[in-house]
Amino acid sequence: MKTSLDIKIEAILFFQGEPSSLKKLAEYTESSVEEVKDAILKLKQRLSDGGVVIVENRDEVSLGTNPEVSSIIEKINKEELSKDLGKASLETLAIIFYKGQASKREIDYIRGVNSGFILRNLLIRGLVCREEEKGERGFIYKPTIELLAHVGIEKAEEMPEFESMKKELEIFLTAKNTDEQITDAEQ
Amino acid sequence: MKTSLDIKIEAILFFQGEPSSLKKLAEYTESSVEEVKDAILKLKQRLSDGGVVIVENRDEVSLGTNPEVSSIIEKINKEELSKDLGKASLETLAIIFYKGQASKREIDYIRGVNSGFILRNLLIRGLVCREEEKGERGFIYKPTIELLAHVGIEKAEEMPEFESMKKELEIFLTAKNTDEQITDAEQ
Amino acid sequence: MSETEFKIKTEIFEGPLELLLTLIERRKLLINDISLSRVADDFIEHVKKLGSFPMGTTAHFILIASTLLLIKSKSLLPGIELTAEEEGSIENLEARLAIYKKIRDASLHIQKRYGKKVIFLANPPKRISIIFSPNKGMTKESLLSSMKEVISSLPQKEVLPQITVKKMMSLEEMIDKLTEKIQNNLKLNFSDFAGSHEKITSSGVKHMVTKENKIMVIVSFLAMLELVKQGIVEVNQDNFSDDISIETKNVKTPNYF
Repeated sequence: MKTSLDIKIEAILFFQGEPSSLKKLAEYTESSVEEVKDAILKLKQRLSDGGVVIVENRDEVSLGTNPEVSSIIEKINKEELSKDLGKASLETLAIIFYKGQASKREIDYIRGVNSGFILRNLLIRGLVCREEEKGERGFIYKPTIELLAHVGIEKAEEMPEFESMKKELEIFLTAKNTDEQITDAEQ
Repeated sequence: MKTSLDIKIEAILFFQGEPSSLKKLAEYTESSVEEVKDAILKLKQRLSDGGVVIVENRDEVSLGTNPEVSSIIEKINKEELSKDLGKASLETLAIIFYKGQASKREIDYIRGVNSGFILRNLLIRGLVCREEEKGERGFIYKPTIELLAHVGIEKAEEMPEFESMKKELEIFLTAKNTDEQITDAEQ
Repeated sequence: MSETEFKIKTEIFEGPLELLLTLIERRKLLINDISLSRVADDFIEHVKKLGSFPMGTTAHFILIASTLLLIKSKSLLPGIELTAEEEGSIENLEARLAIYKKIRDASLHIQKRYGKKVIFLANPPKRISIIFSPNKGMTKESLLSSMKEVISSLPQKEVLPQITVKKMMSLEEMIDKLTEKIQNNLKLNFSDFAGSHEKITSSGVKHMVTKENKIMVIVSFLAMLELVKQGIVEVNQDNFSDDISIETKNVKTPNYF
């Protein structure tokens, strides 16, 4: 019997014990990214109501424990778990989470303050990651699988108001970017 | 919804990633060894034909990858171990070397990003080892004896430019405390 | 509604939008130019205590204050004409405030869930035997150069915003200076007071060359409005583009709205 793709992927994710990109999974299993996506859907169905769940973030997936069991795992866990976030961190996270990705300039503009210190803190906690912005000087910040895991959701869309907030932020920031004068005045 | 025992056990085994005794599982889940045994039987059935299966060894159980996929897993393992370490990994190692030992918290703070997955990879490759931090939740990382021998030193002080590097790190880590006060005020 | 009822005394606000939104919500107002003009005084009151803000954020407060002053002057000085840019910055502040409010509300969704039902990603390595696998060419020297790399990328303290702020006069100082000037000369023009050689419109922010100059004018204007409020001076503007003249006045109680 040929082993089906979802079984292979489940084993790989378990063995690696860290998030894996869809591309890497495709490579390891000698399949296409599309096939991997389908297999993950299938895997997700098979795992539902079990002790292990799949967390998806953009083009990354990871296995994790069922959020319903969280209090037991917390007792076994030997690493510190951050449970509290300040108001400033929460606002910054909300912008990055709902927008999907945001530059420091955009975050500062929405919050009306310099978010550099907060962003560094979130990076250290592993709740956001950053990438260099194409053609710009700054960085782009993105939510990590770790953030979804801390919030206890399997994908971003599970959050209330996800679609509508995303849209509103996009409209607002597009208007801002076209208005160069205002941006300059703020910097 | 009350989570059933087999789900709890599955999550615990997944998270631990190492064999656990039935007694320990009973303790964690506040059930009897008999109940645990029954739940494991149930779990075994549920997991059969998946990528992750139950592995039993006397009175210990663990999760493991399905033997059917062992060839892929072996391939990935080899690739993982022979892959060149990236810049981030080498920097993390350097911090551990020059500090002699470092907590994850210190490493994260110095690098300004979360080092969880990098440390995990260094552990797998036998380059660092860790022990629980006294009085705190978290781990302290040290170079392994093999790596010290490989590099040709016995202790941190033998590293080139040790004193000046150590000083720079200390200055930064001391300044940390004042910074944290500012964040608290801001949050 | 009493003016002093909503004074913010001891709370720390990290940013100007947060303060502004709090002021509006305390009065149970919607976000628009009317509500903004009504909370401008409380906001200014807060800017007066700039020293207690975390370093580096003061400039952000003053920039927002400048837009609030535009809105305020619209209601205070009837007939004032704003440029398209100034009107734009008012609309922009309203939009920013609205989106800030949404983000703040949405952040509660995260707060409610964060750290509660956590999904734990597998942390510990699940390897039965660990095979020592160093990098090729891993030496003392390569570790030293990595260490140097780490040290060179340690974050530097951001000093820029602090410099901007320190160069400015505080609002209190500015009020003292203004009071003194008014006592000495019965009448003076706003642009004399702000110490600029350029023609300033009633809004007090137009045609300024540097940001520092601009902030200076804003602080002056804030101080002036404060004096108007206290009934010490009266502000006159003969034509739209004319300078604002300031006169001492002790007769009438201030009439704001």
